[in-house]
Amino acid sequence: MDAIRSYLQGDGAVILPEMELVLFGLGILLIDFWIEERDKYLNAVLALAGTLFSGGTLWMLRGRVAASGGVLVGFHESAVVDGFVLFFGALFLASTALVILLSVKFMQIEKEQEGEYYALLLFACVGMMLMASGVDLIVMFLGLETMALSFYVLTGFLRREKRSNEAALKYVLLGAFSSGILAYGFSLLYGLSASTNIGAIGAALGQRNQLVQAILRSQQPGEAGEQMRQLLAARLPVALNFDPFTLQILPMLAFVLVLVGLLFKVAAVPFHQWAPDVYEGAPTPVSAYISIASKTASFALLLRLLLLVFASSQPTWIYLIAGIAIASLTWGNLAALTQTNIKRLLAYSSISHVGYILLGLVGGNETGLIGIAYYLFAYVFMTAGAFAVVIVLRQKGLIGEELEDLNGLYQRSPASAVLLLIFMLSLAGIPPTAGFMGKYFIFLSLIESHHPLLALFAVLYIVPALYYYFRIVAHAWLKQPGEAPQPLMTSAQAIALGVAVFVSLAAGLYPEPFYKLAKYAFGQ
Amino acid sequence: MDFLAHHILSVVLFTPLVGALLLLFVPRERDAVHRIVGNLFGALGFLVSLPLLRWFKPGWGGFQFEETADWIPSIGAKYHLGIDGISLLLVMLTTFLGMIAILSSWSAIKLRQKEYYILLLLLQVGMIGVFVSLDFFLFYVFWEVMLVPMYFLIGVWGSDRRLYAAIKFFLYTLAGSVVMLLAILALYFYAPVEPGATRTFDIPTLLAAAQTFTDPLKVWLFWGFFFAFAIKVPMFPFHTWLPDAHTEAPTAGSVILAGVLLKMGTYGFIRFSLPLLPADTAMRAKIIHIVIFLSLVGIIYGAIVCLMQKDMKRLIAYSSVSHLGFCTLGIFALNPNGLAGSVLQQINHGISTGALFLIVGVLYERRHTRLISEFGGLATPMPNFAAIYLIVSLSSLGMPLLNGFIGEFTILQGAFQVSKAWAAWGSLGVVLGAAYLLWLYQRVMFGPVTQFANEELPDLNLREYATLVPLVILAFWIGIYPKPFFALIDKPVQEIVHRVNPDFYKAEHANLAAPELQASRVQVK
Amino acid sequence: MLPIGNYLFLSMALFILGVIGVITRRNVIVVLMSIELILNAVNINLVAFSRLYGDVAGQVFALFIIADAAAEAAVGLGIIIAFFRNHETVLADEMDLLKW
Amino acid sequence: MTPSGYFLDHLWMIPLFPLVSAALMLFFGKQLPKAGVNVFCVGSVGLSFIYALGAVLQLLAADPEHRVAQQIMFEWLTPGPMQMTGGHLVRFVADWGLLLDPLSCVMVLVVTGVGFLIHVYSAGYMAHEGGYYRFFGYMNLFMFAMLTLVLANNLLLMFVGWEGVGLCSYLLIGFYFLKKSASDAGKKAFIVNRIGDAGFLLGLLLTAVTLGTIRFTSLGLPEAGGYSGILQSLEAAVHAGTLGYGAHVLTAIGLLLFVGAAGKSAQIPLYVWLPDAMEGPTPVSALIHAATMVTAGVYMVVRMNAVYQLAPFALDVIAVVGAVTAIFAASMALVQNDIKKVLAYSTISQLGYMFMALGVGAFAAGIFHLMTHAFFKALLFLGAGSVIHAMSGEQDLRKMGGLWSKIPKTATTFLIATLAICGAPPFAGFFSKDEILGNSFDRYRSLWFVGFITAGMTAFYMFRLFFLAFSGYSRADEHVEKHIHESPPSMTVPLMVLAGLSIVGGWIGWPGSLGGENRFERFLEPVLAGAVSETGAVKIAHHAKATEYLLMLLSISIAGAGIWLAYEFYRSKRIAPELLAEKWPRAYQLLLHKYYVDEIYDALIVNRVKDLSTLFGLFDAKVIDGVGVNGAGWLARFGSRVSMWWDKWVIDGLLNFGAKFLQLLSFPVRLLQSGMFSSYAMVILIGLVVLLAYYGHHMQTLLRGVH
Amino acid sequence: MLDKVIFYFFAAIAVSSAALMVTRRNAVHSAIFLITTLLATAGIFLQLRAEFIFIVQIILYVGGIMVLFIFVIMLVNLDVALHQLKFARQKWVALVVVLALAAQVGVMFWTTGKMQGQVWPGLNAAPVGKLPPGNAEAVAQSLFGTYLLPFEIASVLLLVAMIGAVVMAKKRA
Repeated sequence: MDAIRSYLQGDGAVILPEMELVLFGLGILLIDFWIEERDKYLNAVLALAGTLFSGGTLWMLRGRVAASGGVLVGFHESAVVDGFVLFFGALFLASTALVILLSVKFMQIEKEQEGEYYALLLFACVGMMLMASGVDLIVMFLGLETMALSFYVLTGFLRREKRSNEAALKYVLLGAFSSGILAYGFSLLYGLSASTNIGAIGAALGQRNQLVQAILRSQQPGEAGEQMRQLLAARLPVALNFDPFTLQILPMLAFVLVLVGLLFKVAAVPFHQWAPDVYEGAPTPVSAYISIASKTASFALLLRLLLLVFASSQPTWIYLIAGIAIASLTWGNLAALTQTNIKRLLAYSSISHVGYILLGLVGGNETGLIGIAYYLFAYVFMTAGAFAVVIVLRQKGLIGEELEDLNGLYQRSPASAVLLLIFMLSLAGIPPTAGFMGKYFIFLSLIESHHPLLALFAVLYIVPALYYYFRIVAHAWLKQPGEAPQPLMTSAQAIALGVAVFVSLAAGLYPEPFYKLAKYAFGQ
Repeated sequence: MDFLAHHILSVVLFTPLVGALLLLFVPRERDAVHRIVGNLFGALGFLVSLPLLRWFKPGWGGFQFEETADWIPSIGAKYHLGIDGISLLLVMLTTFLGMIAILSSWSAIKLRQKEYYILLLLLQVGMIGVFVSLDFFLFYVFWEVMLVPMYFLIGVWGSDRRLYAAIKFFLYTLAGSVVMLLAILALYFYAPVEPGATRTFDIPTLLAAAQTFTDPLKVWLFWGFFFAFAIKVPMFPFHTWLPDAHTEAPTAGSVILAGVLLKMGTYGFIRFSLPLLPADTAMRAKIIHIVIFLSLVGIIYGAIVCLMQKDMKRLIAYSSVSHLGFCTLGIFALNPNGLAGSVLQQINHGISTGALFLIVGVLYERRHTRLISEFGGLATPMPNFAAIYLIVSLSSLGMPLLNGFIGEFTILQGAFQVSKAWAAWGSLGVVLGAAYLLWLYQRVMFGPVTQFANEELPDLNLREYATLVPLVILAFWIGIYPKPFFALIDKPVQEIVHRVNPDFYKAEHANLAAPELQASRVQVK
Repeated sequence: MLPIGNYLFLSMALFILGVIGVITRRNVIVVLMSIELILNAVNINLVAFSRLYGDVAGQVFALFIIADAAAEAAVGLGIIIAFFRNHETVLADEMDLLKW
Repeated sequence: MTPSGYFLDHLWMIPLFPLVSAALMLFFGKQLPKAGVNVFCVGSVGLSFIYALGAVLQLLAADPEHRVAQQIMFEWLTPGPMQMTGGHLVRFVADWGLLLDPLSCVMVLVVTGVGFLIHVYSAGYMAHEGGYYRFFGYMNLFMFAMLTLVLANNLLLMFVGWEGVGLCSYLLIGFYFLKKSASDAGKKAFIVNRIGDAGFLLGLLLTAVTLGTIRFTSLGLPEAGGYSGILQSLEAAVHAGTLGYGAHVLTAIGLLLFVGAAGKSAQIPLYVWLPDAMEGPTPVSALIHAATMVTAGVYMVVRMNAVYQLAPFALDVIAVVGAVTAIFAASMALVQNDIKKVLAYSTISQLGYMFMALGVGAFAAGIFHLMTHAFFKALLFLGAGSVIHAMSGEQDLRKMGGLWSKIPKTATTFLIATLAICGAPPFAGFFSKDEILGNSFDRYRSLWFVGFITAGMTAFYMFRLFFLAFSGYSRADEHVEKHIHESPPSMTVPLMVLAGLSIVGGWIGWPGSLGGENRFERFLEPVLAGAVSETGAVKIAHHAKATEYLLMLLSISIAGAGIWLAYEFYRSKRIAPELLAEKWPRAYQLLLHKYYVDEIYDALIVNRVKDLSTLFGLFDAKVIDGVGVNGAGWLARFGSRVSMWWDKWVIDGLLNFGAKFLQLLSFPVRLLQSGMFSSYAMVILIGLVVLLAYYGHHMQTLLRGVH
Repeated sequence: MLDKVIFYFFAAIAVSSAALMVTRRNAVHSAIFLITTLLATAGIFLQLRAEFIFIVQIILYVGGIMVLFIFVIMLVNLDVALHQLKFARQKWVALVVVLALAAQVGVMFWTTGKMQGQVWPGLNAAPVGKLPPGNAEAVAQSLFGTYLLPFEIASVLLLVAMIGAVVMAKKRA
């Protein structure tokens, strides 16, 4: 007992929330054997309890994190708990909880209310939390894979659905391919620093970068160059013969490989193509989960890597990121214009959101990071809300994924129509909603970092975005209802929608606490 | 009472919101209740704004009735309200037209009344908010918030091409406003701030800070704001949303759209764009020339396009392009006459064009068409209507003793002081204005009754009088005794001119030293 | 041990061949195998670096990569089987329900 | 001794009476019986006349140099400080103020007096028309506007009246709104007037920025120093040397204001509306389009005489325009067959006379002619109305004839008026016309000659009219023939009063050469003194008496010649007009079609504006729904190209092309999002390659300086 | 010298059989060639003195994963696939892109490799001369010391894989 307690006081604390989730997952797998078909919802209850429990633990950890100077380190510096982890962890747990709430009725209709489903949801969450808390390449990679594998399976969970099969197959093949690329990049990173700890890798790359700068300085004519030449000759004579570019080649290669691997996971153009297909084919709650949680987690990982490992070469890669961001914005918005399937449309829209978030990275200053956190936060809830409305539409005998299915939603269910409107406004970034505040910080950071043209691009893309979001709204509000039945909202769905809409509005109307939260994520 | 005195602007701002919330709880089937509550709060909104007029001190500079509360302290956004004479007039216009617009919907709207009144009231909140905000963040929020109800008003209760018109309206204005957002952010960021202090969104502070910016930066910011306001106004090349939106919107929507919404653009020009004009004379002249050119093109182009319209509402919509061209012309004349005239003309346009849309609404309600060719000879069955319509037309075309003339004349006077050519081109618009409005009037009202359906049209009923007569009275009031209106805007206008065009007051070297002139020289602070 | 470049080129060759397999083969099982090939290339890198530095971390990493490869293969094959049951094919370009 | 008295203190009541009555009519007239309408409307104008008379008498009681009464009721337009041309800031104010001086005395009496008579006449004439109350409402409104115009103490308030009379003219011309030609004519009048008004406004603004005020004078105000007037400012400027005789800015003001005057007073090129305006009821033509409103331009120019006296070029322009208009309109009147059209052209021609007078600097003569013209032209129109009344609405001269015995009162009065307009002594027209011709002879001989010829033409066409209508045999339909009857007393009494005025009205200006003392000119002298006394270049050197007699003789003889010619053509029929017409068919057609000016205007301006409107509309329509412009001409093609461009780039295109555009957009998406796994993987790979290449290149640029 | 011979031998086998794996029409053949590649790689691991990985490679990969593959290949219909095109339509474009990638990466490795005397962790550093004996022991130390957390995660990962495989492969209920 003491051993357990001391473990929990020490290393164990770092992964306590994850452990709880795993335990709950295993518990679900166990009790699933015993419960009757009609009581299967208990799986969901247990899963929800798991997220809440884990969330509670996360909340408790907050004090310990503060007590130990802002960061808890464990497992030989391979995992940490800090504001970043708490923020993202809470976000993952929240999205998992939302998805669980949304899944109950949906999976019942699909007749797939199984323990494995909920267990996989929890395991995916474990993976994501590890992605956020890992500071070791191996931990990160395994966390990513845990999440990814869970998602592959969840996507294909409707085994009788052809589209679900296909989506899962595409997802697993492409996902594994991108993981391979990522792993190749990781291997190079290891080769560059002889360590898998990202702090050490970052330091090694930083040193290399310093040397490159020194060499460049020494090549300049004049006094400063001369001084630097002498310094180098004294410290590291061989460096005088180095070509600075050659020194940076391998970090560059590693960077690009890692970036591609992760951009695939966040579905940035041109690595996005799996997303619409998978969103469409997957069970809708899973689409929501992939859309909100997987993306957020991958961003957490990307942020850790870019800000810790590749920080030294930041000025060189922001243009790369900016290009990807603009491509994502353009392509996402362009493609979304013509979609008729709501899930696909949301997929493309989420691609354009990735563009905005990446622009925050381009800004790169404090505002930009807060903006990313705020944006992701808002994104989770508003996207979850949007998917939730689609899920509410799903009835026996009605798939409810096409725009036409929304027709006259206002007459059929005013409440869901109003909610849908709020989510769409938030997604489009119209104040006073959370989506606007997220965009606000991103734009501000772009201006602060003197990228007015990028900012202009970014704001103008709100316009086509609004067009397709309001196509959804127009279908729901302005068209006459057809034969479609009245959607019935279960209480679980109502709770999920309530939470989503509360956050979407509160974070827009009174952003102060949310701003503090976002700031906390980056250590203030 | 004390509370009211200190929070009068908040009260004005949120009274319609209270109405909207109240309506939320009225069951859907109780249409009569919705109507009554909607109208009640429309009227109440106007009533609570009346004390503003009484308590406002025209002689004081700066903003009055200021209210400040923290909102998002971390980024320096505050809940900061306040008005000067210009915004006072616009707020009054908003509450007044709002009341009338709501009243005009009494029998015109039969579908989804609950939502209709809620949206109209929400729209009121947004518009008043824009005029009373003294914090950029708050301003922007209201600016955008107001788009949504308008979208639905057009989209749900509009006519045939409503979906198209609604989204077009939304996209156009949104395109402008997002660019404005950037400009606001840049203003926010570049404004000097003491180290350690939070930046601020306070409008007076930022505009004062903008004076210290370099000229190129100012120019960029200017165009950023310009784009948004030009779309809203709408100025010439950005006007194509307007005819569609106006045409498809329900009557009340058109009234509000023309009466108030467009003024947000001109208000923005006055409040935000002018202080951002660069100090360098050449640069400034270039900008002003572009803007004036667009205004003049708008005046003439709008008027000419009116001549070929077949749809009454479309015609009136285009006439707005022309009238608003006058407003921008006055603003960018950068002298007290031009500005004062422009502000007054904004009010006038709200009154006249609002009334014109009401008039079309009256016809539409009776005949369900807006095509000019469907009418003719209506003066016979509807003589009283004919009279009011005539007065409104005359007010719109700038007949002396009616409001339009006062505004147009003062604007032309302002423009004339800067460039005689501007005034000359502007006066061409006056000529054309008479042409299209009278032609419209002739085609609709004169001649024998050509259509069977028009023979027995009932004349105005009491409610329609109630919507139109106040506007007519106001039109006469401003036309005959505009002094109180000028008194309200005199101070802010002078302040603006002092800030953006100090040369106006400097250029006082005497070369025409008539003692009589000396005696009537204005005492300027 | 040979100069590290040799191992790098070897791993690159396997990586490239794996990539070729992924993007050209129609049979999804072969695609999955090609991905295994890529992961194998990664392992060569890791082990070579591990040898270079005399640091065992690379080998541990490689170990986990193998575990991951196994897991991916299991899930991937499972999905392939499910797919095959519904579609009666394992050809990549016959997955075309989801597009645009 | 400054003038004062009850009537002077209550000047504002003069326009108020008709206004109140008009409001009453327009709001409640429908409920009133006809008699009530008569009492209110005719009575209100009568009251105005009495008040005006009282005020004038009280003014006359004062010394000639103090005959100015001015009242500022409230400050009307106060838009803040205005910058004058020199950089001065002045507080621009337009008062709501009334000014009564000798000039406005004349006008106010003419307007209320003749107006009153016409109102009385209308009560008879309109007795059987529908919309009786509406008619009188408009008429009273017109009286209000006209009185505001003449009593205004500043240009802007004058503009109020100016526009107001235009509006009433529009309403009254279009009184028979069921008739399209009537409402068209009304609209045409308004719009053409508006063109002039634009000029007026610009002139007004130029005055304001040049002189810092638009008040005519500060005389008659309690503290004259605080309120500058145009006259005083001009004096000051001339003394200070900033403005002088012939200053360009004054010329500009003069010309711009004259554009306004040309519009209102139907001068070339803006005269086209007046003939059409005859669509209105005949009393309207008498009141508005003969006696009062159309002379507003003349009045305004005289009002601004201080400026004009310093702007010789502007005066020359006015003179020439006036002269050309006079002869041009007279020539068109020669062949018109519509009784009212003849009179309309005659009005234009007479107005031309007046402007010619102003142009040569004979302001008093112009006003004098204005007054006499009001008498006899009103009489002519009313007489014509009576004729039309008798002929059951027939207006075509070719279908009249032989009315002399059937409607003797009308005929007699008509003859008097005809003689007056021809300038036969000692009728009113003789004195005023002679004054004008004499003055122009001194200034420009050529102008005199034009006027001289015009006088002959006037005599000819007026007597042609007279002979065609009243002499010979009746050419009317039998049906009409039976109903011919003399008009009721309410119509004939005004005729007789006006006839009396047409005879004696000119006597107050009995010229010195004929033993009189030309009181009229002396009366007006204080107003016409100008800003500077020595700018006499415009003033006419007094000519020898002999010349004067000669001129008089000449004009009498040319009138006689005209009358004789008309007699030969239409009474004795010794010369057949048809033969002439056949001999010079082109000339005849040209005259008959009024030189095709309307057609030319239509072709040059009206239709072009409409085309432009269509084009612009298409431009917008093009933007909106992408329909091709199949317009003619390069402009249309250009417009279409522009709008195509517009389509592409503006959100409209995005929306409007609708399906097609979206298809276009979806094409690349469809191409890439093929659903094919392999292609997805390859896109990832391409992305990788591109990123690597870009990043490598970027790095190389950074680190090696390679581009 | 021996190192060289061993390396080149295994490298040649690995590359050539990998190429064959990619190009064989029959999936079973591909699988066989993949096994060969994996075995050759194992040889290279051995050459690098990573005995533990060598064993894991052979047992887990060749013994476990590849059996799974072959099993699945047998399960799905083999005959049809034999008569179908083996490559996607885009193969030529694909080849160009892949060659471009190969060229990029190759040039990168090549230029880096040419640079001599790099002193910190990186390429061309002289290999550590002598490794401590007992590779398996070292790996274990590391695995249960520094990398305990990944080890724990790996268990979850494999659990997920197991559940996934079961869920996917089980026949519908």
